[in-house]
Amino acid sequence: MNFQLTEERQMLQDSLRRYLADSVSPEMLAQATTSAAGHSETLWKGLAEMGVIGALFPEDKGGFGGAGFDLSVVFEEVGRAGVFEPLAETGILAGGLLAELGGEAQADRVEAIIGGAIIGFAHSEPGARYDLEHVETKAKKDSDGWRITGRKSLVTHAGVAEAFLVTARTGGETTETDGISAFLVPAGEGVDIRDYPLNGGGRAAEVTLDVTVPADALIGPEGGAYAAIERAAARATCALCAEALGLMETIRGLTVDYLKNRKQFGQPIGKFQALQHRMADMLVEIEQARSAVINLAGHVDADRTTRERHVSATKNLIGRAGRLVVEESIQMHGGIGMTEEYALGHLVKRLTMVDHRFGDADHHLERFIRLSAA
Amino acid sequence: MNFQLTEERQMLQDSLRRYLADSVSPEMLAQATTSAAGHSETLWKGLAEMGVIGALFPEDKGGFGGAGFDLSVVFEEVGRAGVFEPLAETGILAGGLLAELGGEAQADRVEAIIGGAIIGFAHSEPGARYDLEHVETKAKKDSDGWRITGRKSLVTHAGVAEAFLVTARTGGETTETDGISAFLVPAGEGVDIRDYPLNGGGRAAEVTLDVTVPADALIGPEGGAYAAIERAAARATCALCAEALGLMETIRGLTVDYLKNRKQFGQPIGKFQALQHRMADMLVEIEQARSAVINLAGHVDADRTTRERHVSATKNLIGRAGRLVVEESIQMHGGIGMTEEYALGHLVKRLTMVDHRFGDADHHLERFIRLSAA
Amino acid sequence: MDLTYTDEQKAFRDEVRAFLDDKLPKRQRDKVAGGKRLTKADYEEWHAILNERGWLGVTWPAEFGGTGWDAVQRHIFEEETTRAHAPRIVPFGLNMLGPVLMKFGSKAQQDHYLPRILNGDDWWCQGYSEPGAGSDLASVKTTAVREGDHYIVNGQKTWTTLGQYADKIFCLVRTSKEGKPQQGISFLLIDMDSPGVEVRPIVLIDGEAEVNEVWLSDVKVPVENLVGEENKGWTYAKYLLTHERTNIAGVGFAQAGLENLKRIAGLEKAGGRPLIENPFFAAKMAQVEIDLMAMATTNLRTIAAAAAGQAPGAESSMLKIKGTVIRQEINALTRQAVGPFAMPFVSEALDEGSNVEPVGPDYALPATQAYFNNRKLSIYGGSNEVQRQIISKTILEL
Amino acid sequence: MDLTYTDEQKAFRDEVRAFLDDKLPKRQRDKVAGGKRLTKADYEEWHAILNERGWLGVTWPAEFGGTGWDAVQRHIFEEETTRAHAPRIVPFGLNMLGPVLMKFGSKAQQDHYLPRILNGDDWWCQGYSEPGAGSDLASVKTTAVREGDHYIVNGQKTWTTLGQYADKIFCLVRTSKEGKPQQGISFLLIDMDSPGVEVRPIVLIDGEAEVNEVWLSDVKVPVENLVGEENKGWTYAKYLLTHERTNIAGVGFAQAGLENLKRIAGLEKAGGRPLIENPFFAAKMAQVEIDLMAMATTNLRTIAAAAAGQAPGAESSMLKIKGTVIRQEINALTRQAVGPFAMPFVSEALDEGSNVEPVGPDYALPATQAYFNNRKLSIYGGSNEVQRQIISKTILEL
Repeated sequence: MNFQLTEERQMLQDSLRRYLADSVSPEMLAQATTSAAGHSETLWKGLAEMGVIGALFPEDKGGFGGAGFDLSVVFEEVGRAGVFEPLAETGILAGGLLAELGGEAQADRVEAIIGGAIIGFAHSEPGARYDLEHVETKAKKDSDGWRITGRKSLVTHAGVAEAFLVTARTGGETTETDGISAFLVPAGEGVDIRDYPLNGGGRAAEVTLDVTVPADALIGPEGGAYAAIERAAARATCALCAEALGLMETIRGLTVDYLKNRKQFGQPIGKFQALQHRMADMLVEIEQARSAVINLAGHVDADRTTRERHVSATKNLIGRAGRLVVEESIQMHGGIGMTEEYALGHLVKRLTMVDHRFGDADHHLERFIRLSAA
Repeated sequence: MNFQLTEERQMLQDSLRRYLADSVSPEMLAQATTSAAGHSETLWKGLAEMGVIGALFPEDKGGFGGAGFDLSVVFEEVGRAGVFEPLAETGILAGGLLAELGGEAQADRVEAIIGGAIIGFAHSEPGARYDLEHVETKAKKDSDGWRITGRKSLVTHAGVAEAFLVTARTGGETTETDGISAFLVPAGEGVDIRDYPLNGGGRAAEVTLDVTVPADALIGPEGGAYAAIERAAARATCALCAEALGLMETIRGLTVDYLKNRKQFGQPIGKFQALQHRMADMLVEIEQARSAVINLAGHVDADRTTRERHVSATKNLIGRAGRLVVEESIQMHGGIGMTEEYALGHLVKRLTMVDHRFGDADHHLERFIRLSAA
Repeated sequence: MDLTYTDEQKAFRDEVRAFLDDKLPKRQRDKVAGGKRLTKADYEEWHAILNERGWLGVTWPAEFGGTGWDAVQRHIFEEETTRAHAPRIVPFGLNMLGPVLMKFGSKAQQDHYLPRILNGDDWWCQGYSEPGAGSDLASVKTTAVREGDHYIVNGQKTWTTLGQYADKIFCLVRTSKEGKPQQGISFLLIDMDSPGVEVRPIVLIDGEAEVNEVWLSDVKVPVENLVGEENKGWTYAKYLLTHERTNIAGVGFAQAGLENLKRIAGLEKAGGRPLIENPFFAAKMAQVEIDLMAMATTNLRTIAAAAAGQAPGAESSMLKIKGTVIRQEINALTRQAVGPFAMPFVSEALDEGSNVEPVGPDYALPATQAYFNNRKLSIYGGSNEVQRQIISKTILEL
Repeated sequence: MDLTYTDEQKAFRDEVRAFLDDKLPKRQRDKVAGGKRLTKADYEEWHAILNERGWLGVTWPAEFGGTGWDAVQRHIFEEETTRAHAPRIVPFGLNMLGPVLMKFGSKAQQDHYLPRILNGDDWWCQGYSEPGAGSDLASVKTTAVREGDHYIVNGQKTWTTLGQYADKIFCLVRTSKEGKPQQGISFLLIDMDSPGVEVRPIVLIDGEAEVNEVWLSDVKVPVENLVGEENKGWTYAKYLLTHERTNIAGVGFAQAGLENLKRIAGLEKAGGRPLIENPFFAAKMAQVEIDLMAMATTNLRTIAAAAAGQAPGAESSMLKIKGTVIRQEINALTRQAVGPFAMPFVSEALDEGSNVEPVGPDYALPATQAYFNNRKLSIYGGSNEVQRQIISKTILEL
């Protein structure tokens, strides 16, 4: 039993934290959010150069990390800084699946990803809500390769992706786990993108596919990609939860500072006991969130039931703690906490949106019960 | 729209409050609780003489009240004083059913009840939990009348009842609403009573029935008593919720007094803002409880869906508010709040037990959803 | 005890319903129901419709051109207009300044301003809050120095709702630094066209700019624009706040919000079933509905007391707390209900006549915006913390 | 980062399990699991079994006859004994006084008292709290006045757990009224057989009498019973409280409670189905289980830090709050689970060998009692309010 970071991870954490503290400012985030790219190209380049993308991949895939705690270390810092780079989409989802399912044939592409190439993950669909196995998009073999038709929804960072890891059904019914395949589809003709900004920063797109790709665009076994998708989603959820934790830490810092500095009725509002106690309760919940992230990070490579039980437990707790932190931090700030200009605004929106990705607290509570009964 | 009590009810409230304030003390309650009778015979006589039992019956049944607001006025005072007399069992359940189903033949008995005769309500059974229609006890017609066999559970004040309104199945399956009949069964041979004290005061019994009663012991239509039982239970639930409100009011008073008088760290603990705010929140919930009781009292005579929807809404809210009031009042008192000797102990136990009668908060939440969808 | 309306009240309700059926433009109804953005013209149109019927001065006595309704009638009107998805009545002139002028204004001020409010000639905004003061209203720093027959006003106001549309602002200003902070405050009416008045929008986290900062730099204000006496403004301000607190529970908004939530939960599918049938979600919805049923009755109790002539006390603090908690919970559930489509922020889709389509269902963005925007409910009008303090002091006497 | 035990730790766990399989009497196991009443003899029997194995001084260094275990081993032992439904180790001599004597007691006191604690010769109880003081420990009013080679002690202690079984009591007493309240306190060992000591039971709302008032009237206490220096008792008292706070999270109790809850929810039927399949109830159980999973890890993080030699800080306050909230929620759900049978109070059914049958299932009364009894968790050992204050001060620096 050991809760210390390894020396390597400690170094990664320190340097990443320093880099982001130096590079990120509210103005810079505001600019990135309104830019056409929907993220900061400078920052992305910087992260790639620091090896942050490589930290998401195991050594045998050309990276130097890839364990749960590598994800949690990186994404806690991402959250702390409030940035919205395509790290999870490219490094964990599309990249992770390419590395796992693609074999030697995709090794170069994984290397490119580690170097900063952006690949989108076009999986979820308009009617799927949070059901990972809900895939209607079809892929049919024809003489030219695969013809893929369908609609993908909320494909984050789609506008800057050079290609997409697209999931499509080569068999089975809409909500079956069997019959889902993965394809690598280049951006461009046949891949229609309607992109838009997101609450909490960054951009995503509705993607309409009507495209033919060569036979070797199939990544992994035909109809058998689901297990790998679920594993990748578990890892992405771990990253997202760690990001939420980082957001909470920064929000906590802003709120405590505010309580210390802001005066009302003749004294700093942090001297009001009712607020002190609520702040203490918030801290207790953030500590719970930290432990929940540790639990998930320590089990992303466990057997399926154990892993997914932790996915759902942690995502549920993060969802609840997140809402508390959002609402209490705004309330303790008062009006200023609701303004777009003040640093809190961006962070609370981002933290709120965590509950709308990969399943909300209730979705995972129900799933936890189901997995526990099994 | 009018939220004033009528003059008659205002008088009833005033005189009942005065009478109970004069007659009831923690010592007296402690004695009643440990007595074999499990209630105070003096108090019961006093209530009957004041006409409190009569207030539970409408004029055409020999009483002078019987509306929802009569129940709520009486039982709020009952709760305020923390007493545990067989008012609801006799006056609303057994008595109410005798009055509704029994017709002229039972008019004398209803008059006796209004005068202070105690009739138990032997309905719920060991496996029923909170399901009103769960009746396994059987009644079979034979040449001598009806032979009733079965087990009844948690029959409150059974030890002092001269007779029981017993429900038994003359047809249908255990959980059907059809086929339930009501019988008047005298205490004595064939009615075996194991009686015991209750958390929160008073006594109840497990009752084993193996008894034959004459043909005219059947009260109301054979197999068709359920609708009346449900109405009586709605009225008893209204009474119980009003009682809970009264308990909350007294607990609130005790807690505010304690906050004012008890000193710690050099000042009255009521000066600590964290406690002030929690006490304010408790008050808000008690106000909600008061409105919930008004809603139910105003709808006990409405059509079935409206009435039962209010039953479930109010009982759910009372269950939640009750738990908050119990836990917060103990917490704000500290250790003294946990002692049997101090007045709070009896009240919080009684209020806790409210959630275990006629369905707990969850039971009624589920029922509210079902009734709302219908 | 009687929970139902009298026959007269029912007749009145029917009259209001008939009026709304007849006069509320469908365009406006759809915009409000759909969470679309309302323009200044929208509000003005609705005010004019109400004024034509004599129903704009809801809280005003008949002698000033108001309805003369009692508290129950006002409640019925409020309930029906909210349910019908009418735009709200912009309260600054009508529910805030109006009552102050009627009680404390000069005859000349009443004759001049009150008809202009009803006719829509002036759009008023509120200059109460200042940066760094929040719920601590008495710490007013904006100064008004008398020079001849003018005051020279300097300072900054904030959280000025819809100030961008306003012609006039009523302000708390400091005219004396002596005594307690409450003692040197005056109540001043200022023309927004005056030189030195500058309005800057504040964008909130829902992306909208409904509030503003108002900067006042050497603004010349004629002394006849002083309401009541100099240095007595705190009395008027408090009177105004009491009026602001009518309908503080927001029962109508909560009921409309709950209806909207149920509609959305019926349309959204989770795990192949309508979300409304999911027991976890249904439980949360039922819980808040039950709370709302009780709160609505608390509200009616307060209204009945007011109609019987009792002054509203700390009950309004209880209504404020529970009312905001309930509305915010409904907002949170609605945001939860829309699922992943809470994420897209396609602001243009909310403009009438915009040809930008929303991403996902059209109710998604309004749901997210309402969640973020209504965090204000527990902050403004005296934060819920201040309300708890009032309860603790005046009811519990702690 | 490694969430699993090392091989050595696993081996140790297996050793503890084997010991419990072998030595924990089934009679005791059943009583604890069934919520039956434990007698003094039960505790003494279990202490003796542990002592024979050398495992009674769990927190003691080997030099004093203790186990010398590190924090992780102590945690494993705690976890396993709780899961096996062993009686708890009565903490007053072993976890409270023992460590104080080792650190501040004289050689003579150590030689005399420590072996007697292990051998069960003395049953100690705690004389800290006084009526009207609660969490404000420094306001000690009980006085000890030096007269020759004795102190004369007068005052009253309260909340003295299992004082009815005790031979000895360690007390905080006031030996000086000068300076701050903390400065004049001394730490005194008193024989319960001394003339002037009177124990009166306090019945709690669960109907049990586990705590007592202890009255001290002109009690003569030899000066050699003073621990450390006069007027330095506050230092020792605080040291003791830090020790009391180990296992403050109560993870083992929570886990055992959750298992019991699941068992009961599997047996109870609601609407014809096992309660455990009711979605509302299942949701609440899952919620608390998820909270417990996280809290168990917070606990391990604190333990790992302690094993690495870091002093426990305000983290223990966070564990105290969350730990008690979780346990109390489990208690509330268990009470809810038993349904109407929460009502009967057939106390005699909890006595071993009593021929009184419980009413309804045998787990019902213990469930209700545990709910009421464990309200104490958030009150004693520094109330949760005091813990929030500590967090606010030491971590948040507000």
